[in-house]
Order: sequence, then structure tokens, then C-alpha cells
Amino acid sequence: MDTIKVNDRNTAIKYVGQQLSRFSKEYAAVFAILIMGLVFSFMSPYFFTAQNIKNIFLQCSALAIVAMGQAFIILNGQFDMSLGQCVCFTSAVAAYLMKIEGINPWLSILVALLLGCLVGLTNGVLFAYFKIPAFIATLGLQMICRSAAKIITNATPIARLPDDIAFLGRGYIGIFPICVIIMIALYIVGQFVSRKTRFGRNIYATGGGAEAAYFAGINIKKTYCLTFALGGLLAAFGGIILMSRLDSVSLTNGNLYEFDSVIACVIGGLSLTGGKGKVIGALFGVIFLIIFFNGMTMMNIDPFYQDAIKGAVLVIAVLLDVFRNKRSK
Amino acid sequence: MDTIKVNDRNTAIKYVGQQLSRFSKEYAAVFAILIMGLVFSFMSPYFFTAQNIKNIFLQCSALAIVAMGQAFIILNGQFDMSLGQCVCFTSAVAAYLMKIEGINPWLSILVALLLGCLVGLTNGVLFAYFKIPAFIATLGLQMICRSAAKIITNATPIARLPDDIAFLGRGYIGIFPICVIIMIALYIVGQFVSRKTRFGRNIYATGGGAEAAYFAGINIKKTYCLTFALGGLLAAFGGIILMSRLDSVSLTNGNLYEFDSVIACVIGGLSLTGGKGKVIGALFGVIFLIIFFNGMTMMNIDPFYQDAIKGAVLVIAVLLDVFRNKRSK
Amino acid sequence: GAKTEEEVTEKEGKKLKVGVALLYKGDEWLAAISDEYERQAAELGYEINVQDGNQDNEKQTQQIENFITQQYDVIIASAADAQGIIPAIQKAEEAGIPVVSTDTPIEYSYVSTCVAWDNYETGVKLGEYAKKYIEENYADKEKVNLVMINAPSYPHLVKRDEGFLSIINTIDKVEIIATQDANGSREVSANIINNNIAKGIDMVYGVVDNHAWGAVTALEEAGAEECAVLSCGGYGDEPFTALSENHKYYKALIVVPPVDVVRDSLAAAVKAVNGEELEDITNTSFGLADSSNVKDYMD
Amino acid sequence: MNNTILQFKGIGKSFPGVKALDNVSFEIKKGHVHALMGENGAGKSTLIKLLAGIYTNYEGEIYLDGELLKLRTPNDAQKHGISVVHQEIKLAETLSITENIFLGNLIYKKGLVDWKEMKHRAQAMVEGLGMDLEVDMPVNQLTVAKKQIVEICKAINHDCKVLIMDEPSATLTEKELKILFGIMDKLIKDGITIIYISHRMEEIFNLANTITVLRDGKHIDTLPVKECDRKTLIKLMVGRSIGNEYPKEEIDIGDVILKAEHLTRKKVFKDISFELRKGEILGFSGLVGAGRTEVMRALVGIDHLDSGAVYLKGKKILIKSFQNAIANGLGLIPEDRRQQGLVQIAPVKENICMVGRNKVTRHGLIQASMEKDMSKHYVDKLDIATPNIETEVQYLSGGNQQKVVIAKWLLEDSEIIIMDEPTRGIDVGAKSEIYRLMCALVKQGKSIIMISSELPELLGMCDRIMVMHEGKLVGEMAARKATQEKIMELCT
Ligand SMILES: Nc1ncnc2c1ncn2[C@@H]1O[C@H](COP(=O)(O)OP(=O)(O)OP(=O)(O)O)[C@@H](O)[C@H]1O
Ligand SMILES: Nc1ncnc2c1ncn2[C@@H]1O[C@H](COP(=O)(O)OP(=O)(O)OP(=O)(O)O)[C@@H](O)[C@H]1O
Ligand SMILES: [Mg+2]
Ligand SMILES: [Mg+2]
Repeated sequence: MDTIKVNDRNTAIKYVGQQLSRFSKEYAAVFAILIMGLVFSFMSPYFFTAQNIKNIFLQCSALAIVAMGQAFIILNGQFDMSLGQCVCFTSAVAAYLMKIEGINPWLSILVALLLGCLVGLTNGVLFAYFKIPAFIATLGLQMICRSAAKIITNATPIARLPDDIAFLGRGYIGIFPICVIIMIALYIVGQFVSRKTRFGRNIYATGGGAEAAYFAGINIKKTYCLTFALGGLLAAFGGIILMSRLDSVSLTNGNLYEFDSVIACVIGGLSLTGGKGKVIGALFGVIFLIIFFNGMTMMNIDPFYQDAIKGAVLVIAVLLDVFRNKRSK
Repeated sequence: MDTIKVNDRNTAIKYVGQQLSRFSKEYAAVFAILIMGLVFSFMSPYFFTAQNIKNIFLQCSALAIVAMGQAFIILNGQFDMSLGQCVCFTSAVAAYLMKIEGINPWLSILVALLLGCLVGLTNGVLFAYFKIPAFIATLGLQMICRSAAKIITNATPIARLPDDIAFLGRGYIGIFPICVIIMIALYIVGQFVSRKTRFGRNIYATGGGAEAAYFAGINIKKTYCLTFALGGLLAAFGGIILMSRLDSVSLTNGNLYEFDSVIACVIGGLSLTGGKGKVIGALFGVIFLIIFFNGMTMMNIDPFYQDAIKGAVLVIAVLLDVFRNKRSK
Repeated sequence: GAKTEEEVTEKEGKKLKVGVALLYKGDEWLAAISDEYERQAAELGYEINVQDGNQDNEKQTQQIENFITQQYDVIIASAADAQGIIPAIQKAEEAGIPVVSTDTPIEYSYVSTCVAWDNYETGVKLGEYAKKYIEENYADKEKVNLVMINAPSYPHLVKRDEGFLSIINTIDKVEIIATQDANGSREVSANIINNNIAKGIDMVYGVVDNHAWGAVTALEEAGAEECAVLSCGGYGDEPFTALSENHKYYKALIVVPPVDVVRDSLAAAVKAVNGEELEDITNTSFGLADSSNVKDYMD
Repeated sequence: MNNTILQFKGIGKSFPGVKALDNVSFEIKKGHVHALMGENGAGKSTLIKLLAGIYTNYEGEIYLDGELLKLRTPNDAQKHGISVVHQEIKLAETLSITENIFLGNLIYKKGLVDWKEMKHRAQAMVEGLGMDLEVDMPVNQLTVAKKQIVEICKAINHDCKVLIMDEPSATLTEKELKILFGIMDKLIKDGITIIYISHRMEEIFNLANTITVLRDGKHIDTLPVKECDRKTLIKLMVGRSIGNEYPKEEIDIGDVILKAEHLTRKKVFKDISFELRKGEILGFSGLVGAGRTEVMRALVGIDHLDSGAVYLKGKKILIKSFQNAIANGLGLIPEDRRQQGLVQIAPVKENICMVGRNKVTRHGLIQASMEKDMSKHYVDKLDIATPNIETEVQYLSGGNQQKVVIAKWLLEDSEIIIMDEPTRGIDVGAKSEIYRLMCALVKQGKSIIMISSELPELLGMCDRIMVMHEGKLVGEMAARKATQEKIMELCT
């Protein structure tokens, strides 16, 4: 009896250990966030305050939504360089319609969302059906979206949008900002879709090995198209949140989101070769980036040095991830 | 006798046809250039003039040199996002040393070239030895280079450089600009290296199948490192040419070269998956891009529309390439 | 001025904390502004935090939010998007932190003042110079070919173009042969001139100094006979030396001395902290430098 | 003992959760063909990879010509005169045949690559193996079999003392094999030692001088081939004797379920007509390049058909895509297991459930518990050796990977399963399990088309055999009446 008990305990300990190591493997970004948070808390008295934490989440919201789209695309084995300009273009259309043309704000937003889908779908079709490398196809769409945004806005910010949509980016339910609630809700849905639905699994399978996925009867072209379209949709949605939060659309909205979202995904443990990682990782990656940025402003780091620090942190974060994966393997 | 002759002629015709189709397959960009040139010649009386053609080559030189580095890296199966900022950073160092510190210009240039190598080597080591995805590693270096360039120049252009180096970007031998001669010479060497030397073939082999190359006894890590270092070196060299041409270094030098060089390579028939295409293709791609820009400014196309046109042309150019490859296969 | 500043520092019993959300730092003039803030604040004994907004409204919003969390006493903002920044300003308002804008006026009542000059007016001033130049130097020409190298993606820079054009359009013999975007890049600007040089260029307008200098490079390269390059905003050794040496192409430049902008902005910030009423616009001086007067700007 | 060339002493190698090699010691004699035998996952390839300088971290010592061998990279191995044909084909896909043959071993003249000479030699070498290939062609346009030929050329192109071939025959048919054996004979005469791995028994008995058997990473025995017969060898490998190798049972064959009429795809195959009946196993035989794979690909909608018709249970159907074929009850086990069969980085369970998703779906959602149960069920049923169902399939041995592929179609429960080389690279034990599975399937009323390059298994398992040659059907016979000779005659 005794030996069995010992074994049981050992097994239990081993199990807990395994689960912990697995969690740490999947959510390394969470630990990175905690450590970074700790460091900043020591360095600035303002860091660990309710207001600042709220700020951080607020600042995450738009990027996190876009990054979720990028996460799906990365899981599918590609990445999308057009997302940032898609954010800008689609929200410019929404702002233009509701402000300049006086169209119903919700209708305008619907149009923007559809446009986002369309941009993504075009990427997907160019890639899947016309076999243009995704990097090139999405770069092309990036340029087209940029032009379109310039033309629509005439490079002049469209600001002071109808009050109906203010709550999206600036409203609260109790003490919780609505855009943060939306972000979290979207991630819950996204994580669920990626694990539990046929579409989600197709994304993983195609990303893990497109040919094998094809031979398992998965319509990989359709999967690519849908994933890119979803990416575009989420970019448009993120753009709307950003637009409401800033109460304006200017040409810089969504600037560099395509990079920041890829960086967030990689920090969040998604593999750039596809098929590996979790959608929710992108959220952790975004939080990491924003906390990092927040801390740098708080510590009054010379802006000239900030890029370099960001670059170094990016490399180190991924390096740690590589080492961890190696060890645990 | 008679039939043999006919056969001979047929074979000869077939042979010529094959060679032509092969040439067209490998150098599609050349045809694209010719066609585009023809169109512009009709649209603007200034286009097909000796001066304008000289101008086009002049404008190509710096980008073409950088694109050659990118071509090697792409042939090796990766791509380098840091090249543009590497151009800026290294030439800023050179300008700083020769102008502000009063160091011998050639020594300053040497330092810049070594720094370029070092940046490239760092990319290579991070990728090959530390297994950081090239996209992330080079993105990190890009940010670091950007910061460094800002710090060195304090965001203020360093201009009016010593006359000793003026000939590099602004000198002539007869009617031929020296920088164009350098560019062409470099491409001849580059093409030769890629075809005829061990290093060149190792790049192709590694790009065509890294594991196969490794199993066949090729030191793939070393190959990656050398290739990235070569890319950095060429970026620095391109930066020096650009610096001499503009007689100054400001933060916008080399801006977006990382993208333009990738685009040029793809238009020039290099495959982004590696191991396929020719170094010289990058030159044709650059010429294509510059002619395109030349024509657009000459025809005074609204800048707001230029991005979109560029994006569309990029996609179409690659699309044609894809179709051509498909047919010929 | 000086007295009130001391009052503040003593009253609070601690250093005045100033947060500056700078539009951008990657350009010579703005970098000089940033340095000037650091220098003057150190002299005055303020704690200052200058952040680079990278011409991105979202980034600036985040910076202002972070300033608010850190309870800065006053925020100085030069906005990339004068309207898109308003939600962030509203947060400052809720937190009771006064806001002073510079560069671009922010149309929101809470903003104490805008320390600025009129971009449109700078264009007008340069236009007037161009008109005079044409009358004096190109009197015998039937046509004057003008190339405009602008940056239409930036609204404040577009204002300069508009001001310049308001004068140019009154001169019949000027023909604008190209209007192209160089987006701040000398290389692109040089290439634009390069591509149009065959048409014969008599005058180049650069909305920022890099555009003007890119043009100069291309003109030198082509060995153009004569051509006047006018810069609608610049600062530093390079242009000043060129003007003082009577440069062959580079003829005139609009200057807004950073020392003045920063001095006025900090003064306004202190006044705002003290609750003084301020004019909507605090005008800073700007001037046009050419070979005759450039000595006044050099020190 | 100066005729010993290689000596293994206490070799051990572990992977997470697996002890792939465990205290293995034996010797290999100079100038011999030494066969390495063992079930899938026995550790054969792992042992080879130690010799190839790919795994450098292991227990024990290897002596080459009496000297301790310390390899750090594949390059070191080459320098020591060790040349390897790996089990998984590894070629630089975008490069030409010439360059692949000379990969890492280019010919230089005055320090520069001598293309002319290399092309010349490559052409000669390829022709020497009986292949008519344009050596400028990139290898990614070749079929698996032809790639294998290039691999072999690459390996024998090196000046080597020891040539190691890890299942070179898996993708080859009799014709190429004959040529390969001829070449091996010549190499042996030149004093080269060959280590040969294969799951095809006949080859071993024809070729080898000595056999070493591994089981579960342990050395079982090394013995001269003369002292060993098929039964003993199997027993040594599997640890038990397996009864009937081809457990074919007679069952009632039903109506025609699938009928193909005049299937044609230009330049690939022409005028292919056949019928498949319920409960039947229909074999397809032919040489490499006969077009068997291509016919099946077109049949299930992967490739476009230029003309011809397909009837399912008497009704004419138009298969527009592979998904469409699956919906119509067809399944395909592809020949390229690595690329096409499995998503390498996905866990075993996800691979098993990839086709038959609807079997683990409730209310439109994939149920983790059902997924687990189903995959556990098939792992047990097919005896798949894997640490657990979460393991990524890339870490399984070749044979076990193949079982995962089969499991996936068992779960989908297709009416008609097309198996393209289903037992390629699979050990005797597993093979007979797969045969048993095939029998069980036809018993349930399903039908099977089996493409195979191994005539014995076609003869042993099929009801009828179709023979293809250069894109055309050249014969059909009942398996009972067929012999190897008859088939070979038809397809050459
Ligand atoms: N890289 C690896 N990581 C983890 N486990 C591995 C790895 N390579 C092999 N293994 C495991 O080691 C064992 C031996 O594998 P090996 O490939 O040597 O078998 P094999 O005898 O060649 O089998 P087969 O006949 O199927 O090719 C197997 O259990 C396999 O799952
Ligand atoms: N990717 C390809 N490019 C060009 N030709 C091809 C390609 N794949 C196959 N072929 C051609 O199609 C024909 C049949 O190919 P394949 O060798 O797969 O036939 P098979 O009978 O299935 O042989 P096996 O199954 O033994 O490999 C051959 O003539 C081959 O050259
Ligand atoms: Mg093996
Ligand atoms: Mg086949």
C-alpha cells in the first residue's frame, strides 16, 4: 500500500510539473509580461496603478484585434503585410461615409467591415489561386490600400465622428472600457474557433503541411481565402475601434500594425512556419509590446534609443523562446 | 541527303526556339522593361533620350547594389528586412567619421563597410546559430540600425562631404557615370560568383534544400552567415554610393530599400522560397522599378495614385511570371 | 516671464514636470527642438520628458495617456492629427492637467494656447520671394518652369503649398511642370528632378529642406545652368552655410528658430499651470533667409 | 581481424521518451554487403545517422578501420569515406539533377565550377542506371522514384569506403532494382563495403553476406546469411513467428461498384478502363513511370481528366475535386507519406481525425474527448508505436507513420480505398497487420485498389491485377493465375 501511495504522490507531482512546464511552454509571453511588469513596478511608482493597467489594456485593444487576424494567417502558414494599411483604408471609408456623406454610422461601419473582408479575400485569392507569394500579394494590396486611404481622406484627418459610435472606443461598462471587453470577447471566440471548429482545424492543418492537408480532403485554397478574409475583417474591426478611440482617422492610423502584429504573434509563441501556437498568444504578445512601450515612456527613455531597445528586446524574447523550446524538446 | 537537311534545319529552329523561350523564362523582366520603355517612349518625348537613359541607370545604382545583396540572401532562402536601415546606418557612420571627426574618407568608408558586414553577420548568426526566424532577426537589427543612425546624425543631415569621394556617386569616365560602371561590374562579379564558385553554389544548394545541403556535407550555417554578411556589405557599399551621389546622409537614405530590393528580386525572377533565379535578375528588377518611377513622375501622375499603381504593377508582374512558369512547365 | 517660473517651482516645492508629445524627432528641425527643450528645461530646473510620436496619432495618444498616469504638471503637444488627439486631451482635462499645443493648433477649448506660426503664411512669404526672384532674374524668360516637391500626406505641409501657390498662381509665365511627393527623402527628390530635367527646370519648391537639397544634388549632377531652389522650412549648418556662400542653386529658406519656439512654449506652459488666461494663438516668429540676411540666423 | 572495417561498441542513443539504440555492439567486414534488419522503429536509421555524422551525441564508440570515429558533421563523414543514401529523400529541390548528384562534391577546374564536366558525368551516371533523364531538369519535377535514382547517383558518386543505403529499394520496381544490384556488385568488386537496409526479404537473401538484426533498439544477432532462412529472420526481427504472411481470405465478391471508362489525360495516360467490385482488392502493377499514381489522382479529382467517364454503383458521376471524391466514398492513401500523407508537426490524434472530422464533431464543434477516444482506439487497433497521441507524427518511425495514414482513412470509413504503395518501407510484422486490415475491410464490404511495386504482395493479396506500361493498360489477370514472370513480361 505504502509504495503505491508514494507512486501516486510522485505521479501527481510529476503531473503538476508537466502541466506547469507545458503552460510555461505555451504561454512564455505571460511570464515575460509578469517579469517585465515587476521590473517596471520597481522602477516607476506609477506603473502598478489601476489607472495605468487600465491604460495598458486600452492601448492594446485595436492592435490586439488586428493581431488576432494576423495570428490566424500565421497559423495558416503565411503572413499579411497589408493589415496596417487595411486598418487605415477601411476606417477612412467608414469615417468618410459617416462624416462627409452623412450616412448612418452603423451602415458605414458595415461597409468598412465588408471592405476589409474584400481586401483580405483579394490577398487570399491572389495567393491561393494565382500562386503569388503572400509577401508580394499583400505588399501589393498594402500599397493599393495606402493610395486609397490617401485619396479618400485627401490626407486630411477626418475627425469628430458621430456620437453614436463613441462608446466603442471610449465607453465604459462600470470601470471596464468597452473596447477592452470587446477585445477579450473576440479572443475568447477566436481561441474557441481555432480549436473547436472545422475551419479552425483546417487553418492549423494547412499551416502545418499544406499538401498533406490537401490529401486529407481539406480545401486548402478555400481555407487560405477565408483566413485572409478573416484577417482583413479583423483589421477593419480593429480600425473601427481605433477610429472611435481617437475619434478620428488620419493616414497614420494603423501604421506599422502589420509588423507589430507579427512581432506580437512571434512573442506569443506562434511559429512563423505555420501550424503551431495559439491564437491567444497574440494577445499576450500585444500586451507585452504595449507594457514595454508604456514603461519606456514612463522611464523617459530618449526616443532615439527606443527603437534599438525594442529591436533588442524582440530578438531576446524570441531567443528565450527558442531556447525554451529546445530544452523542453 | 535531303531529309537529313530538313531535319537539321528543324533541329536548329527548335534549338533557337528553346533558347529563346528559356531566355524569356529566365529574363522575363527584360521583356517587361522593353515593353514598358516602349509605352513610355510613346507617351513622353523626353523618355527615350540619351540623358534620360543615363539618368535611369544613375538612379538604379545604389538600389541595385543593395538588391544584389538581397538577391544572394533570397537565393539562400531567406530575406533581410534590415538592409534599408543598414544602408542608412553605415553611411551615417562614414559621413560622421569623415565630416565630423575629420578622419580619412577612405578609412571611414572602410569602417562603414566593415560595419555593414558586421550587421549582416549578426543577422546570419542570429538566424543560423540561434535559430531566430530571419524575419524577426533582421527586423530587430533594422530597429537597432535605425536607432543608431538617429543617434549618430542626431536626425540632422550630414552634408558636403570631402571631395575625395565625390567621384564615386558623381564622377564620370567619358560619358559613363562611375557609379553605373561600378554597379555593372559588381553584377558581373556577382553573377559569376553565384554560378562558378563553391560559395555561390552553396548558397543555391542551401536555398534549394537546406537539409539536403547539410546532409551532403555543406556547412549551411557558415553559408547563411556569409550570405547575410555579404548582404550587409553590399548594403553598406550601396549606402556609400548613395551618400556620394547625394553628397549627404540623412535619415531617409536607404528608406524602404529592404522592400524595393525584394520586389526587384521577385520581378527579376528570383523565387522567394530560395534556390531559384539568377543574381542578375535583381538588376533587371531594379531597372524595371526605376523606369516605372521615372515614367510616372515624367507623366506627372498624382502621387496619391502612384502607390496603388505600383502595387498593381507589382502584382501583375509577378502574376505574369507565375503564368509563364506554369505554361513552360 | 522669469519671475512666474520661479513662483511655480517654489510654490509646488518640487520640480515642475513637463511632458512633451513631439510630433516627430527624425528630422533636423524637430531634433533641434527636442534638444532645445532638454536644454532650456535643465536651465529652468524643470523635469522634462520629450517623446517622439513618429507622426502617428495613436502613438501620441498613448504618450499623453502615459503622461497623465504619471501626473505630469503640464503637457505640451505638437499633434500629428490635431483633431484625432482630442480624446487624449479630454483625458488630460479630466485629470486637470493643462495642455499647450505647438506647431499645429488644436481646436479644443481646454487647450490653453497654441504656440505656432502660420504654415500658410510661410508659403506666402516664400511665394513672394519667388515672385521677386522671377522679376529680377527671369525677366527675359517667356516661361518659368517650376517643379514642386511636396509631401501631400501631411496636412500642415499642404498648407505651405497652398500659401506658396496663392502667389505663384498670379504669375502668368510660371508653368508647374511637375508636382511630386518625395516624402522627405533626398534620393526620391533628386530622382524626381532627374526625371524632369530634360524639360528644363527654372525653379524648384521643396516643402521641406531635404526635398530642396535632393533637388540641388540632381541639378549639380546635371550641371544645370541656372535654377532657383527654394525651401519652405529648414534649419542648420547646411542651408545657412550654403546661403552665406551664395550657393548656385539654393536661394532661400523659411526659418523658424527652435530657440524661440521652445522658449515661448515653455513660457506658455508655465502660464497655463498658473491658471493664467492665454490667447488662442501665441505667435512665434518665422523668417525668410537668403544670402543677404542669413548671417542673422547663424550664431 | 584486419578485415573488419566498422566496429560498433556499446552504442546508445535516446530521444525524449524513446531509447532508439541501446548498447548495440557488432562488427562489419570489409567488402561485404551487410544487411541491417528490424521492425519499424527498431533503430536502423538512427544507427545510420550516427555514421553519417547527423547525430553526434550518443553513447559508445564507433571504430572505422580500427580508429575511433568522432564525427561532428556530415562533411566529416564524407571525409572518412562514408556515403549515405538516406531513407527520406533529401534533395535540393530547385536545383538540377546534375547539381544534386554533385551536391557538396562539385568538380572544380582552376578553382571554378566545371559545369561541362559535371553534366557529362551526370548524364553518363543516370544512363548507367537505365534512366533517360534530362540532367538540366530541376529535381522538383521528378517523381519520387526518379528522385530516388538521383539520390543513389549522388551517393555512389562520392569516393567512399563504406556505402550505406537506407531502404533504397522502397520506391523502385524490379527493373531499376536489377540495375541497382548490378552496380552494387561492381562496387563490391572495387572493395567497397555496403550497409543495406530493406524490408524486402528476397533482396536480403539475394544480396547480403551478413545480417544484423535490431529489435527495440537492441542488438539481437549478427549472422551469415547462409545460416538463416526467412522464418528465422522474421522471428529474430519480430520476436515471434508470424503465421501466414499474406492472410488473404476468400470472400464473396459483389457487384461492380466503380467503373472507369476510357480515362485519358494527355501525355500521361490513355484510355484506361477497369471495374472494381464490392469486396474486391484490385492490384495495379507496372514499372516506375507507368502512370498508376496519375490515373488514381485523376480518378479522385486531384488532376484534371481530359476525357473518360467514371461510374459509381452504375451511376455516372462527375468528380470535380478531391473533396468531392471523398464525399462520394472514395479515399486515397498517397505514395508520398512524408509530404502528402501526414501533417508532420501535428499530433498523432489530429492526423488520425483529419479526414473523418465529422466522426468527432457534435453540434458543429469538434469534441476533444471524442477525438481522444477515436485516436486511442486506432492507435491500439493498429498497434501504432507512439509515446502518446499528442506526439507529433514527425517523431514516429516510418512504418508507424504509415499506420497513422491508414488509421485516418479507417476512421473516415470510405467505401473505396485507393492505396498507393501502402506497405512501402514497412516491416514484415506491420505489413501483415496491414494485410489483415485490408482483409477485414473487404469483409465489411469495402473495396480496395492497391498500387504496388512489390509483385509478391500483389500476387498474395489481390483478386485481380491490372498491369500498366507507359500510361496504358497492357493486361489484366486473376491473381490466382498470375505469376511474377507473366507480369514482368507484360510491363517491359
Ligand atoms: N528525431 C527524433 N526524435 C524523436 N524520436 C525519434 C527521432 N528519430 C527517431 N526517433 C525514434 O527512434 C526510434 C528509432 O527510429 P528509426 O528511424 O531509427 O527506426 P527504423 O528502424 O529506421 O524504422 P523504419 O524501418 O520505420 O525506418 C523510433 O521509435 C522513432 O520514433
Ligand atoms: N511532377 C511531374 N512533372 C513532370 N512529369 C511527371 C511529374 N509527375 C509524374 N510525371 C510523369 O508521369 C508519368 C507517371 O509517373 P509515376 O512515376 O508517378 O508513375 P507510377 O506508375 O505511379 O509509378 P510509381 O508509383 O512506381 O512511382 C511519368 O511519365 C512521369 O515522368
Ligand atoms: Mg528507417
Ligand atoms: Mg506512383
